[in-house]
Amino acid sequence: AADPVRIGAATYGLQGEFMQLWSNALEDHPAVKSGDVEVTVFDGRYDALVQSNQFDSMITRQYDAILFVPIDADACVGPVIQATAAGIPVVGSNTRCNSDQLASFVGSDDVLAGQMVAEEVIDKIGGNGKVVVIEGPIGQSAQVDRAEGIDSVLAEHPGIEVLERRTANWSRAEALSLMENWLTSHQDEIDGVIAQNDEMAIGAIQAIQASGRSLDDIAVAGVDGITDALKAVQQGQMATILQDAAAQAQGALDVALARLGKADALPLSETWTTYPDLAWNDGQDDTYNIPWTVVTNDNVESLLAQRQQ
Amino acid sequence: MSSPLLLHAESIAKSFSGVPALVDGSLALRAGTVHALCGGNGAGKSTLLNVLMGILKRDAGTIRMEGREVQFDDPHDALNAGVAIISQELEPVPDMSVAENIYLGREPRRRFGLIDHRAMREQAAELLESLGLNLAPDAKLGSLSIADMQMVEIARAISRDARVIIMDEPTSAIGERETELLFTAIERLKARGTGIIYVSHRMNELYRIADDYTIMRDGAYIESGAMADIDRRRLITTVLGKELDEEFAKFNAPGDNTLLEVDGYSRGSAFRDVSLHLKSGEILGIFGLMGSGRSEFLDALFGASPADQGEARLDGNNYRPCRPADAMRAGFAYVTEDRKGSGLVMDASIKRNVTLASIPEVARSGLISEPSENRATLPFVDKLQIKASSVDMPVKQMSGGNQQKVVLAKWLQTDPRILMLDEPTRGVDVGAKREIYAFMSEFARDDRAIIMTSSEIPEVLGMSDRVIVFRKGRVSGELSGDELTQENLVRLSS
Amino acid sequence: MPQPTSLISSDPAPKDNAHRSLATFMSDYGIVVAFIVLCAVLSVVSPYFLGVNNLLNVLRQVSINGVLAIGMTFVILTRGIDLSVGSVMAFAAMVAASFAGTSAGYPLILPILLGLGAGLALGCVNGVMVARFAIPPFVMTLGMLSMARGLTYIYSDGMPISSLSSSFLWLGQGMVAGIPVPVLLFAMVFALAWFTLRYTAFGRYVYAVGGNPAASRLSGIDVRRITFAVYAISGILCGLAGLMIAARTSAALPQAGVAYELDAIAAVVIGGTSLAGGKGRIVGTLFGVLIIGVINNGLDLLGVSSFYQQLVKGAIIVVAVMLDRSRLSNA
Amino acid sequence: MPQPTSLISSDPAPKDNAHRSLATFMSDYGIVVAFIVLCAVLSVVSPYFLGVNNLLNVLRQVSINGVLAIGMTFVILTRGIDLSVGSVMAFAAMVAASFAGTSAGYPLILPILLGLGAGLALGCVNGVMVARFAIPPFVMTLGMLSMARGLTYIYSDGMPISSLSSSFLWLGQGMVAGIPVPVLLFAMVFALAWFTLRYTAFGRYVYAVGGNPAASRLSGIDVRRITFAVYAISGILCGLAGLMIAARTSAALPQAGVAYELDAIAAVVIGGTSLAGGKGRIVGTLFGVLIIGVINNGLDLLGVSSFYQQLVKGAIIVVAVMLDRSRLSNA
Ligand SMILES: Nc1ncnc2c1ncn2[C@@H]1O[C@H](COP(=O)(O)OP(=O)(O)OP(=O)(O)O)[C@@H](O)[C@H]1O
Ligand SMILES: Nc1ncnc2c1ncn2[C@@H]1O[C@H](COP(=O)(O)OP(=O)(O)OP(=O)(O)O)[C@@H](O)[C@H]1O
Ligand SMILES: [Mg+2]
Ligand SMILES: [Mg+2]
Repeated sequence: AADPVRIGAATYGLQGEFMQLWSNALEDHPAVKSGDVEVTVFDGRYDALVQSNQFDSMITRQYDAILFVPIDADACVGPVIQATAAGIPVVGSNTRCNSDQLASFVGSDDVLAGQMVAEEVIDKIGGNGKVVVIEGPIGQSAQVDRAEGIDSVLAEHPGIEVLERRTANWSRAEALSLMENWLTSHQDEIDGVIAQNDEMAIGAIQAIQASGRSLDDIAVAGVDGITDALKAVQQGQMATILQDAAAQAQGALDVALARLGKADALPLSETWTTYPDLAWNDGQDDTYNIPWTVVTNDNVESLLAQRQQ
Repeated sequence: MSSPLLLHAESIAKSFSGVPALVDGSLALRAGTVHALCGGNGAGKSTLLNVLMGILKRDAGTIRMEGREVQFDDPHDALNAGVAIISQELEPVPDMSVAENIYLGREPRRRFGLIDHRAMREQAAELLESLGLNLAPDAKLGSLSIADMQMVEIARAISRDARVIIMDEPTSAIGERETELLFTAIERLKARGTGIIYVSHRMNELYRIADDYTIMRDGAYIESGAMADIDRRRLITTVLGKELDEEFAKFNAPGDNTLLEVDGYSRGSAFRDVSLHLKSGEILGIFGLMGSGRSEFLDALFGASPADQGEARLDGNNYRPCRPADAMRAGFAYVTEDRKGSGLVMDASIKRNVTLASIPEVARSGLISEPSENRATLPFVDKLQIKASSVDMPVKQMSGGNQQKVVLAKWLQTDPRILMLDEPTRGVDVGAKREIYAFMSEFARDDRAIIMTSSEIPEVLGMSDRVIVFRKGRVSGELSGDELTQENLVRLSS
Repeated sequence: MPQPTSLISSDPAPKDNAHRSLATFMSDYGIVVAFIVLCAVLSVVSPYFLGVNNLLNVLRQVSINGVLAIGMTFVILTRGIDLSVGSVMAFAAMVAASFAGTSAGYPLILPILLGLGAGLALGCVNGVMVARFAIPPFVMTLGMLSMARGLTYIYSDGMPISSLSSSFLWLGQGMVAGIPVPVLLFAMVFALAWFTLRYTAFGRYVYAVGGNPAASRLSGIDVRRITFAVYAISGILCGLAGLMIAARTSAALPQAGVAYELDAIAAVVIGGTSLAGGKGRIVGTLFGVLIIGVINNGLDLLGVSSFYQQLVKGAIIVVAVMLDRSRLSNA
Repeated sequence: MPQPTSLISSDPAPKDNAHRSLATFMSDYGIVVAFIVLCAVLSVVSPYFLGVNNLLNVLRQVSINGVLAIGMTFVILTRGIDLSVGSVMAFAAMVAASFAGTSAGYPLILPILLGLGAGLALGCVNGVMVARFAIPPFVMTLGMLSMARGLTYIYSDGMPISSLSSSFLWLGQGMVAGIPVPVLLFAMVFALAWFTLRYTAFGRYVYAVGGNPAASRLSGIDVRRITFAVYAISGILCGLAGLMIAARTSAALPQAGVAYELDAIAAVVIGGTSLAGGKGRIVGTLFGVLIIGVINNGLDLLGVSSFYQQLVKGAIIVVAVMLDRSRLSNA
């Protein structure tokens, strides 16, 4: 057979479950399984400089295409320009990048996720009440965008009072302590917890449970749809907004292959069947917005079943 | 005495967290003289001198130089005013060369203020040469023996062209020959009008070079005068505050059976083909010039850095120590010459240091109780007259001589059979020395014995039953009985 | 008989004993004073601070860092450092969790032993390399920080392990007589460490080796063995911390414990133990741990914004240590 | 505490001179040897490694850590440590970037001076607190790590600053005579530091203060001033690194530089400088920086899976140092 197509996948960091699901999905892409495509996943260690360095290496190694999940929407511009200049198409995924040279973008809009998570909580508490917001690391694009979405919703709901707003750095352990302390200082005031990701939402849930309060009284929602969050939804403890890692990763790979013109019979992944509204258009669109899915009791079982595979 | 005193300190007081170390330190130094500052261990000599140098801040008192009151807040000020010190504790910068250590803080400069390494090396070589020292300017201080380090410190202080040089026990770590070199230099300094404050527990030295003396006891000034006006006996009595009988109390007698035999011990270039034996009840002296390999030999015998050739037999059995623990199990104890580097844990208390080498004995089923530790420590405090406010005092707060006693106590606590002493009385005052000598005699009995090295010839002659002389790492002779004379020692060692 | 010039039996400073003992207390326990000041301030500005529940929260929150900091104290006392605690903890948590699933049905002792064992094993690797091969501790444990994290990812395939059995979760979330289990574990470890350092021969050796390795070796102490042992201790305590964190967060996360080494070292150093070795106390570490915990808790209670939180936290740490050390004037 | 080594180092008696000078070379430049071995291995396993472009990449990639590590070398030589480099760098980057926007239109010199000034200012705060108030360096700079990050958030309102002018970007992305500007900056800083440590009185005093503070004070050296100065130097170099990173990533990010202190310290320690102070060389730091850079680059080139990458990276660091130090027998 011909040499496999070599794809570099530059992730912002593999520490969280979400990016792990994303890269596992890449490995499960039909073209990778068949051996036609070889992917190498890079761990960006949450550092724009590290990602930039990894681009240098990928350019040196002359990868055929790069899938890029940048840590920052602005700092990603330089590497994209360099790779494009070296003739390597860069397909963005998951996190947006403010570069017009990106070959395409297959991901989900974090601002929208922010809106959705805020709305979940606000709806549940009936449009009035007191909430706390747990944020990601200050300044990271995902934090900035989700915060923007949350803020836009909060602005429309004057009946909602934000008691506290703090970072727990995407960490379950940090959010757990933070919530324990807030439950002390606000006693029974807190009606809802808006968390920018699921890990932190779960930390909050654990603190609420440990304090002996009922999750019926406090609405919690997070973003991403990690496995533990799905289980929590199943038990009626929280709501989450599923960001489809598999669709983002595999869809991005499909688009990259399309741009390379190295495979026929595209698209190969299930992305495009899962989301029939998402038009494939031969992979030539600038942006493919994978829809967010609110995880509810109705769809959680099937999502969990998928996850078990 | 019409011209104003070069340096005049009056009623200096200093206490450490409430404990007075110095209550009334006074000293009057004339230009062109050597002034002996005398006192027992812990009398406050170093404290006074450190105050004079601006290392410690005094609580009270005045210091005048040439009639003008001065205030040194930092050694920097003292150096600028022309006061330099050879401090009691060696303070080498271990990873710098001899030349760099000597010229630290006043390096020869080239254009643009850059350091002139070549000039520095040359000047250092010249300086060492003029002092009669055989040291390579490029050698790293950390690789030198402590005697050599001491010589570097001496060279550094002397080369400063200071008007006052404070010498706090400059000779405690060096041999007779080096002491002579120092004295020659001191004579030259005197001739230039430099005033020197000199501390030493070796009385002979004081009578050789000092012009005046000041005696301190328990942190207070006792008396001062001209060296010529005080005899040895009264000096000692005044220093100690009590009468002292003969200096060397020696009443041990070597037995017949051989405890230890060493055959052809060699290690690298440090020592070669050393053979000797040690009899029960014997005090065996090892004498040699600085760097003749004595300490290295003892290190090897203790397993600290094992010999690479030769063998040793203890009670006729093979004795091959690979590390100190082996030697200790065989009944050895070893008081090294470098108490700060290899003897004491400076931050730890007296009792922790005393029990350091015998924790298994002090402990009961792995546990150590304060009382058992105190029980182990207190007898030595009395016996060796260790001066400290409590056995919980960190040893770094003790005077030098008292620290030395703690090292000795640590090893005695292990109840050894063969006690190896490398410069055992370094910095120890005459009173305590006598106690140590008496103790040595008492120790060397039955099937026990002592190997001692010392650079103090009177000590070697006074205490040894037999002396092995080292020269350049080899045994150059053995002396006993009537042959034990200063002339023979000097002849065989040089 | 020469008259004893020893001052030991007689009272050293009759003049101002009161002054002296205060000075001694301050120099020994300055950090306790700093802690009390901090608590006093917090209880004034936040009415919730002094509540029993809140104090238990603080204790529970500090217990993991506390366990790590105690191991770190042993290491630092010997002049070493252990940067790998966070990663080793994560690895141990993962190993333990993989045998603590609800479905697996192993007895509780198995994940506990395997978790402790995993920590111990990696600690022993640190110990051997530092003690036997003289790799500088900073380098070795930095390497281990990276290696243990890699092992965690490899072992877990990068995915968290959750659905842990409730008996296992008890280790992090249970209560005994109104006291959270992690707090009890921390207290036990603290008591054991305090006792070891104070009353056992091993404890003496740890101080001695850090204070002067050359003198220790010459005194017959097996410096290498002691050095090895402190890393092994740190390792097994990382294992315990791993059990605690997995049980507390109901999952073993591959990214757990990132940067925990800084908090652990900070607690030790704030507690007055010198990075130069040989000097310091486990009680100091306890208060170092508590100070960090109380600062975090207080800032949360007061609702300080994320932006100002870091600024304030850094400043308080510096001021607390300044309070502690300001008396040590002369050099 | 300086230790005359007579009893600890069992110096293996220079048998023949040739052997000895090799031993000396190895002990002085063992890290160079380790570096060469590493490069040789990499150039065999990856055909891309030795390409000019790749080598320039490596140099560009290490230049920021390099600049930080040089400042760190000064600090560590005096027995100190600077944990705040990453945060101070981020703060300086933010300050500089806020005056380097395309729209602002200030001359290039303004952001440069302000960036360097911001770094210097925080470095001076570290210096004053350590030198004047005797706060342990670890605690002070840990506090600053937190405080500087807080300042960065406050100053930037938690948002990245991008759209920087192209003249500013040149600092991170430009080339002069085929050599990337960051590499030139790093080279200049390195040369200056090397020269300073070797030929200036200040440089010697840095060593002396770390080697034996008491002796330095006795020699009339103003120990406090030297101590202050090294933190100020580290600060201004953080400022420079801040300019470089903002220009290289085309944005100042509030999260930039997290955990950079570990890499900087690692480079210094791998390079043979002792955390106990007084011993080490800037050339060693250069090779420490290069070793870390080459490992990262090599693993990326080889496409080692990220799970194994951490494991391998940790192991290589340990092995490199083992190669370097294997001759030095134990302590
Ligand atoms: N830093 C310190 N803290 C507490 N006490 C101290 C400190 N330094 C010295 N001392 C005490 O001050 C007293 C005087 O000590 P000093 O070193 O001046 O004696 P010395 O006369 O030089 O004795 P030696 O002949 O043994 O050197 C001693 O009792 C000692 O314990
Ligand atoms: N660590 C070391 N490295 C290299 N050479 C050393 C070391 N220690 C000692 N030497 C050298 O070994 C030789 C023997 O030194 P040693 O200390 O045994 O002599 P000594 O007779 O005890 O004299 P001193 O009075 O100096 O103690 C000297 O030349 C010394 O410089
Ligand atoms: Mg003295
Ligand atoms: Mg000797």
